[in-house]
Amino acid sequence: MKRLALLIVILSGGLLLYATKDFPSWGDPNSPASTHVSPRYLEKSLEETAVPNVVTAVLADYRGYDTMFETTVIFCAGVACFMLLRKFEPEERDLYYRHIPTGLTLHIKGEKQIPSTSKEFEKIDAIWTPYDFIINTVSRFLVPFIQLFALYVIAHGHHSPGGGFQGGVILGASIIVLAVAFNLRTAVRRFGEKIDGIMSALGVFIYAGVGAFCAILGAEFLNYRALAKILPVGKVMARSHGILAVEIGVGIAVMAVMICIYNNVASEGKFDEGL
Amino acid sequence: MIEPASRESSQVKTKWGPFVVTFLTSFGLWLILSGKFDYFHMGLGLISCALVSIFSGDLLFPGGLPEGFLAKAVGFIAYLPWLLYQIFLANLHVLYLSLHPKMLEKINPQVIRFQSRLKSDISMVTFANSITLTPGTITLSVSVDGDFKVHAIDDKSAEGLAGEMEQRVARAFRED
Amino acid sequence: MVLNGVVMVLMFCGLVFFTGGGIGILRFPDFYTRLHPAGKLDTLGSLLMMTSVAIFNLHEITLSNALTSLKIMLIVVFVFISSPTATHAIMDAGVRAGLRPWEKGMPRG
Amino acid sequence: MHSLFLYVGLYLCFLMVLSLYRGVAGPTVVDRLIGVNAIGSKTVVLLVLIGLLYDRIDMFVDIALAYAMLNFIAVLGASRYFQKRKGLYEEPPYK
Repeated sequence: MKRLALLIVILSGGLLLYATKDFPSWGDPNSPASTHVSPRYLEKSLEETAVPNVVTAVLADYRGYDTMFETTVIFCAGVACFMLLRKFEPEERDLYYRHIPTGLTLHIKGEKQIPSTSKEFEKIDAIWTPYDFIINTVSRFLVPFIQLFALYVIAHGHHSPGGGFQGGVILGASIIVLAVAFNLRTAVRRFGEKIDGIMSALGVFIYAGVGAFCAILGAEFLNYRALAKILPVGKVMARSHGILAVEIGVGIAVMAVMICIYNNVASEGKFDEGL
Repeated sequence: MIEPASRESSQVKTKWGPFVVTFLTSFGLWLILSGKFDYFHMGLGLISCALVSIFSGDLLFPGGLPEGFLAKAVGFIAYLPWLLYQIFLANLHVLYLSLHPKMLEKINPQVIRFQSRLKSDISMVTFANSITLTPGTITLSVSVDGDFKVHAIDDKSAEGLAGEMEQRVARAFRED
Repeated sequence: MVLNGVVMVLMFCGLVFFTGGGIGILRFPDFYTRLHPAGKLDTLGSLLMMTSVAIFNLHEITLSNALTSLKIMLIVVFVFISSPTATHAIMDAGVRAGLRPWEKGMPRG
Repeated sequence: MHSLFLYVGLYLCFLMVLSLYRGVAGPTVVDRLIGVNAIGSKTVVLLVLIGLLYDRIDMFVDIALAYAMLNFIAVLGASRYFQKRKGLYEEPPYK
């Protein structure tokens, strides 16, 4: 069976390689991909949108609908993950607590719980990754700077190879580091499930809201030029700022959905102990 | 009548200290990252740094600012050149080992335990990561009260462990 | 010219360390000893290579070039904080899984 | 200088293949993790070198920084995962 699989993989790989021979050569100016609409984007995008990065201009402005529904697809993925995996009934199981001053571990059978208000006891995981001092401290120190870098990536989508999707992923990863290095409970305490759900919807809402706002101001849906009526800038710069607003929405949605998917998959939907 | 006021002011100080330090550090970092000094991007930077400081200022300093924060930071920076030199020596040693034709006879892996006298989190983590980076040793585990377990690759690096490096870390973080 | 010489020397040193790391990962007898070249040599190798690139980037000194070089050094700082931690995490996983360390006289694992 | 960078990059790729051997053949999961981590740390350097080759180093530095971060997170997550789920012995136990 393994050999058959290997044979199939090699065959299909060979076929794909054979098919690449028919592609236009790399950077060919006469290829179909670079004849129709691309030259116009390349020539006009800077003067029309004041965005030096053509990819960002195409993604968030010329093809705004496309990106909006991509964001919606990501949102749907998060919702699907939540619907399929999240369990709400508590299971009967053994509980473990750490007594913080002495470091002793308590094992409680059945449903009894030490109230979570007690400062001396900390609930710990049953399949238990022990407290690791070095990893905890280092990730604690790195998280703010990872977040700052993520915000930089979102804010400089116009000038660098960044944007909402990339920045959102890094922002989500910064919370996931907390969940990995400490435990899921720490991460959820810091960025709760409810906020997470609201944020993932809010991201999509910001994107669609900017579009609808343009429509209210009298232009087409997602035509950011209309924003010039309320912003103290010209029509070209209004397009640039519109792209930024949209990118922020994408970033928020991607971050929240990443965290939602991680939490649900890692804890099998129980949200008590992860990874 | 004077006492409550002074206590309140000290509380305010501990509350705002982490925020201010995180904000300043992250704004310095933003200036390096961004490289655009117009009002628009600086404004975005201010907003981002404020968000980061609000959300994770307490991650950086969980119990408020430590005492003598600036002195410790300066001490840490002064510790770095010596560490770099040690890292260089250590790497030459490991390089020699890994390219030596009779490497299996040269090495003698062993696990060493010792008790450190460092107290604070950050000094112990600095010490542990310095051990990992230098002479043929990697930290296996550290307990909160300073019980170090270290894996050493040969006798020479096992002997030279701790000692000077621990003293220097202690001096850098004002703990001796 | 001097600048180019410095860049070349640094880059060569970095490559030597990287090579040592790559060979060490293959040659050392067990998991624990393999981590030594992987954790250390790669860190110093990337420090030297990144420094050489940062110096080369300063061939004409402008603000943006200087900022880019600073960013490259920022990567180095990040690697220096994160690499020992990652090494420690991998080693911790091995210890918890109960891998026995290699001792003198045992066959290669 | 550019051809120098090109050859250095190629040599780095060769070293990655060396580390990949450990990633494919390593007797335990943690050995594979070492190989992957070694490849990741070389990739960061390679990205900066590619930036020099394309003369767009200011862009590739951002990518390299992001890659360094994600590499750290990935290794951390994988090691913590195998530590917890004890998925180490997919092969016969280590002797």
